[in-house]
Amino acid sequence: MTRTDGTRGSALRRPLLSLAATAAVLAVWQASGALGWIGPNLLPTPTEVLTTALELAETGYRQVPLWEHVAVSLARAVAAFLVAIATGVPLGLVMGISPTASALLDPFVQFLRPLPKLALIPLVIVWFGIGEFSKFFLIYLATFLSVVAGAAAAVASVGRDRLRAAEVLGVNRWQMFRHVLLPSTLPDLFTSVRLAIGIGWTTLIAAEMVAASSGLGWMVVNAGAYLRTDVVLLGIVLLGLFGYLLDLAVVGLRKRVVPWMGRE
Amino acid sequence: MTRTDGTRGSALRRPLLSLAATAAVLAVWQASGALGWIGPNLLPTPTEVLTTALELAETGYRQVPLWEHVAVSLARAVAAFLVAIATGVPLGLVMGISPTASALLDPFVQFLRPLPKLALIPLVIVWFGIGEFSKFFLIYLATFLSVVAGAAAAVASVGRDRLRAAEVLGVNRWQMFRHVLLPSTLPDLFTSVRLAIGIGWTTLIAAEMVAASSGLGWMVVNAGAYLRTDVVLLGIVLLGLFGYLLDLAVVGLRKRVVPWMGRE
Amino acid sequence: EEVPEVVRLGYAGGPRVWMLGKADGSFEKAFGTSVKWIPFASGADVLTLLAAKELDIVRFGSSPATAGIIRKLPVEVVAVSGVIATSERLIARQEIASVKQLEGKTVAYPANSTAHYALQAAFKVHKVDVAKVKQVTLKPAELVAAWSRGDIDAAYVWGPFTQQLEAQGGKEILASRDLQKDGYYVWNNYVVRTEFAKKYPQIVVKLLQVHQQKVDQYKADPEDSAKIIAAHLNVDLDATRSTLAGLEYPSLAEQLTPRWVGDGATTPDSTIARGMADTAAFLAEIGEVRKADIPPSFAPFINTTYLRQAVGQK
Amino acid sequence: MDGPGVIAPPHAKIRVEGVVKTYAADRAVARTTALQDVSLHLGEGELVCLLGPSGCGKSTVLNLIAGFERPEFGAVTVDGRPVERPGPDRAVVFQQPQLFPWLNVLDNVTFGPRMAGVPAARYREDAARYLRLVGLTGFERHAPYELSGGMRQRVALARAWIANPAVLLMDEPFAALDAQTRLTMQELLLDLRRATGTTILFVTHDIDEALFLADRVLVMTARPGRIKAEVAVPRAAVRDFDSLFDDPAMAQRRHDLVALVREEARKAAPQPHPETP
Amino acid sequence: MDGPGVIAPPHAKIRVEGVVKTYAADRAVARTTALQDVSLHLGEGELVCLLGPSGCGKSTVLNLIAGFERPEFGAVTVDGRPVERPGPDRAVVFQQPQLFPWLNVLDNVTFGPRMAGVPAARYREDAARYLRLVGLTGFERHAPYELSGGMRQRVALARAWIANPAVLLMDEPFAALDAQTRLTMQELLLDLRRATGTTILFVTHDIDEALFLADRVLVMTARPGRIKAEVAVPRAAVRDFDSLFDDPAMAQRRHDLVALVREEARKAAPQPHPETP
Ligand SMILES: Nc1ncnc2c1ncn2[C@@H]1O[C@H](COP(=O)(O)OP(=O)(O)OP(=O)(O)O)[C@@H](O)[C@H]1O
Ligand SMILES: Nc1ncnc2c1ncn2[C@@H]1O[C@H](COP(=O)(O)OP(=O)(O)OP(=O)(O)O)[C@@H](O)[C@H]1O
Ligand SMILES: [Mg+2]
Ligand SMILES: [Mg+2]
Repeated sequence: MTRTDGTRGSALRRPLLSLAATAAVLAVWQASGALGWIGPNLLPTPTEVLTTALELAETGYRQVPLWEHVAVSLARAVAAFLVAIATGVPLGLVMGISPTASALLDPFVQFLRPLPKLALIPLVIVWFGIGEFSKFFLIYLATFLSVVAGAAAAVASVGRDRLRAAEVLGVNRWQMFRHVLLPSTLPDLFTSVRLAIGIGWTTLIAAEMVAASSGLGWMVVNAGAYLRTDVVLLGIVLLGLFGYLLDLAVVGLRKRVVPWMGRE
Repeated sequence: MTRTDGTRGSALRRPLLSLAATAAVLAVWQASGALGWIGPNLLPTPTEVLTTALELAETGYRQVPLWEHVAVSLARAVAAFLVAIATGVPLGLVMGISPTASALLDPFVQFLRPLPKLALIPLVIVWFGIGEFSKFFLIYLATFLSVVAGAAAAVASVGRDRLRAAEVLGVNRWQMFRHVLLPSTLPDLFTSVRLAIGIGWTTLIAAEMVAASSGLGWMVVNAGAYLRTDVVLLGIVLLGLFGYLLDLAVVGLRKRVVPWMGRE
Repeated sequence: EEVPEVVRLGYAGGPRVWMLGKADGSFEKAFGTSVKWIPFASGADVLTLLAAKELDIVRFGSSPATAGIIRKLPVEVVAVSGVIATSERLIARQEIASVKQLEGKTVAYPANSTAHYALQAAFKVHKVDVAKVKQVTLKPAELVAAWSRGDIDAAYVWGPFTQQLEAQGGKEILASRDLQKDGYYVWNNYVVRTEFAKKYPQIVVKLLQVHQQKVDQYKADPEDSAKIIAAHLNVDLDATRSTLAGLEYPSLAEQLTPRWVGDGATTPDSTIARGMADTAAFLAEIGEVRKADIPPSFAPFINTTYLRQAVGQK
Repeated sequence: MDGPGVIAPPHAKIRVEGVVKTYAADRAVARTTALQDVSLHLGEGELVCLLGPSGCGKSTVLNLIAGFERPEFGAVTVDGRPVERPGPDRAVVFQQPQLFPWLNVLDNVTFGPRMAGVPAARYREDAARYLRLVGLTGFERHAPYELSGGMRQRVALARAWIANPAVLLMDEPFAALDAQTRLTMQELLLDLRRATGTTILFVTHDIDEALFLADRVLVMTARPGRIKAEVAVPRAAVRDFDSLFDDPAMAQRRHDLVALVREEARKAAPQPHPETP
Repeated sequence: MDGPGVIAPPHAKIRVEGVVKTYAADRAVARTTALQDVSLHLGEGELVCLLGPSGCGKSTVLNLIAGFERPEFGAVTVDGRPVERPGPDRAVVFQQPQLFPWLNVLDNVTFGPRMAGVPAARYREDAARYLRLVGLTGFERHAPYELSGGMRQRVALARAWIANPAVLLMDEPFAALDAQTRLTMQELLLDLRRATGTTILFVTHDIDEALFLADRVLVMTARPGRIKAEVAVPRAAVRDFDSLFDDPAMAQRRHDLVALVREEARKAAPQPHPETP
């Protein structure tokens, strides 16, 4: 049980282990391709994917440079995430503290949350057209609903006595919200945001099915239509990689923002 | 701030408020259709959806009775959820307590988690074919990865002193896991499971794109391809409804299982 | 000859004449074994299913079939199931009278579809400066939604979506048949997994024969056939009627002429082989396949043996 | 020593009258009766200590006055108005210090004034003074989880005092402190009370502490809690803890209280004489 | 009264030698030195009380022996083996009762034996006895959050005792209890010690409690903590709290200790000297 024991081993141990595990998986993958276990049409080897990456980095995919596909997707997703967090956390907390707000809004949140966003595309197009906003909105919606649900649930585990302590210090409703509930739920909120961002990033592909002509999600879907498995896999690797980096960023932020986690 | 104040108003207040809000939204929807704001081909009114529901309940959609579409999807999803929770919670907790396990597995979990499951369909078909297992696997994977991430994060907020108290009572590693960490993280785990189930249910539609011929997700996609917007909307309503019911079930379970939440 | 335990047929779920055989079980009867109908949503899915050996015979469009062959899928084309004539059309707003006038406008099409190919062909035939056209990919239902908002000015798509666009003020400016005179053909074909066909040639032959029977049945009573198919697939009857009527059905015998697939010897020069080459060139042009991957001729991937047997045994 | 059935004088600051409070136990069959017909009152500026065996309902009385809970029967009023909810007029020092882990010591202490919108210039000096008084100068920037148990409790004290409340409810506030620090805090409490006239209800287990601090000491019975006895302590201008019990009257009070509490504690703990294993 | 620089006898059960422990403060510039060169030892079966001003490092000493933390310098051994991690041979009663909220009182108390795989038949009787001894019979099925502060602490006591550990580390275990309940617990502790020969390190703020319980009393200096003095208490067969200080030698020890603690607390309280690096 070495949970909080960060001192054993060097600080490099963790990244080294992670790298080793990743390298091992890549090696098995490469070998399985080289030994012909799976045809190249279905699972190109890492070296093939790398070749494609270099090729696309130079010539672009469908007249769009590779970095631009990445940048476009990141811009869409990160904008949606930020707005989703900024709106979802307050709404979720309000639902957590007010039974009335919860009774009024919970059915919609919990109804919409598990809905496949793919199925909503026609409606979103009717309402918002086929421009950037529709793509933003789909990612936003998926992230927002999860953040709301997570934030509302987080309120329930705030200790009763802490709320009481704040009440006798004379906080008003807004202050209770901003200065007590928000920081108290921060550890849980970070977890919810991490899960929600995962969901949002997953929705990228659905969002980029809406009349896009660039972006990683679009690239994957489009290349898949022509069995360009190497491009598909490159897209998947990039999607996963940037998803992972986004998660690392959130975890890093949590360590800075919630130093008291687990030490109360 | 009436968070824990369940006594004010009658016990019926909450469901009544929820019903009223739902009724209001349905009324606006119906009116918007009746006033011709949106063409019926894009957004049929609630009464039209109801008519379709009755029709399909009698004759079925594509030779499959409506209840069977619901049952097939629920069976797929619930099976995947149960296995995902049973495997994801232990793995996540292990990653939470063991830096080594975390270093080895975290890159893969965080890489795969935000990957659009839609993009994995070709690989899943190659590995597992087009039978039920592939559909199960896609839903399982989406749910599992989120549960793992949530469980691993939950460990970090368990109080240090509680772990110490358990250690001096002589728990071994397994007991620490089973009898201390698991119950301590239960409140957080329930939140993660709720979010994860939302993700899993969202994935249903992707899963049922894999050569399915029944199921709600399949029904929505298939009807969409032939502009049966009434069937699409009925499918969406049923997807949302059962997603909501699943969530209610989990919340109900949490109230029973974690009565100490917020009262420590 | 031995018979497989089950024959796996891939179908798109839209109204097509062979659905008559799905509805009445003719294929099972003819094969003397059971049939598993495997639905797919798009040509892309078909390629995956074929690669994963989850399909034996499939009916789908010429564009994805060509893409699959370029990507070295072990499959071959055995026959044309229907030639797209008026079932796929270019619909535009009232003020747009010709294809040329699409310059400066927004046009939508479903990705990797026969309609996509036809649209590009129409641009070529009418000498449209493609750089001046804003092209967007949308799924058919989404395309209707975008139309209703006024986000797009024209769309190349199939029924029942064409009718939807017309109901909302659209007007046909071109149908796929109009491109045939310029040598651009779009069609649906039967594609088999080579391995399966080698092992069970009779199944392929019988499939083609049943196909012809169903075409005949449709031609004898189009209205009744449309009703059967609409009911079986839970789709709109009007849409079914117009889709079925919007395809041309060259008979098996006709197909053996160079006008279609040819008889083996004439295949390299056949319309279909040339059509596939054109399609391949188009795919390379838009950057979806590597030029280097395109075979010099598509004739080796068109196997007319089964067609000949199907006709000879009749 | 008076009987328990006291009628509150008209000028009482806090009145608790005929209060009954029971708790439903989640997994037990019967409800626990925490308080059974409790009546007490505190005059303006009075310091009353509440004694009683563990589990008799002292914290519950405090919770009712603070407004955290509502009685099933009876009334709780402050300044004649029924208590409906917690408010900053009634500061509370909890049995366990409830500090905010995301704030450092200084920010915890100044939480009240900051929320009330008091300008920093005005509370900064106060905060420094109270931190000095509780002996935590130099720890302003420490996080609560970097403090010892007693230090945390002293932060909670400074946080309550800085608000300068009309009523101060304290639940065993000095239990985690060593004798000397405790004495310092006790003297501090008396000084502040003298300066501000705060009405204080003080729960403690320490009879000496009660006699040193209180104007009146109330003794509760074992669960279900009722007020068993009241002991008035004549208010001296300045008390000195070391010589407190040199006064035979004080010594007598102490003797009486020890006997009273002991009797109740015996009732509560059914087996005071352990057999060895 | 001996000097502080004691060399541990060879038969010592617990040895702490030359231990230094500092903490990095998250948001403060300087590290806090909690312990500076602390040495102490406990013989087999000895009961030693640790006194010292709030924040001087008592809990830290306990944490080191329990194995929760490691010293920067110096050594901590139990039975001659260096302490590497916590273990059930060293039971701990924490400053705040760390009960498991998902278990009822009975299950909390029997947690140790259940984890050790002791058959229910064997611990059931023990549990009932300890619950009776701490006065909680009838609360077996209550949840921890349905108990008062003192009741929770008594559950923690029963939970530690039932394990029958070789070493018992107690951090102000009786602070939340009323005088009578506390006395009952103290007597219980002495009885159990007599019966089992457990070695006990007992942190307290109460000098009377220390003298009543201890074989030896150690006094720590204000932060940074060191052992300032050691007071041996002759072991009597049975002690009686009420007449303890009738013995003039005892009264003298009390007087000495009060003076010692007071001196250190004075250093700590008004103007602590936070060390700068
Ligand atoms: N939330 C609750 N649910 C059920 N019972 C409760 C609850 N809170 C308190 N009780 C019960 O009420 C009684 C009185 O509790 P209270 O905390 O007021 O005691 P106390 O006098 O403060 O004790 P201590 O000195 O140990 O802190 C106890 O028997 C306790 O079991
Ligand atoms: N986790 C920590 N991080 C930083 N400083 C700490 C930490 N734990 C303790 N300290 C510091 O170490 C010193 C000693 O703390 P400790 O808890 O041992 O005191 P104590 O003697 O038990 O006091 P008390 O009687 O108030 O419980 C304190 O000054 C405290 O600020
Ligand atoms: Mg209490
Ligand atoms: Mg301590």
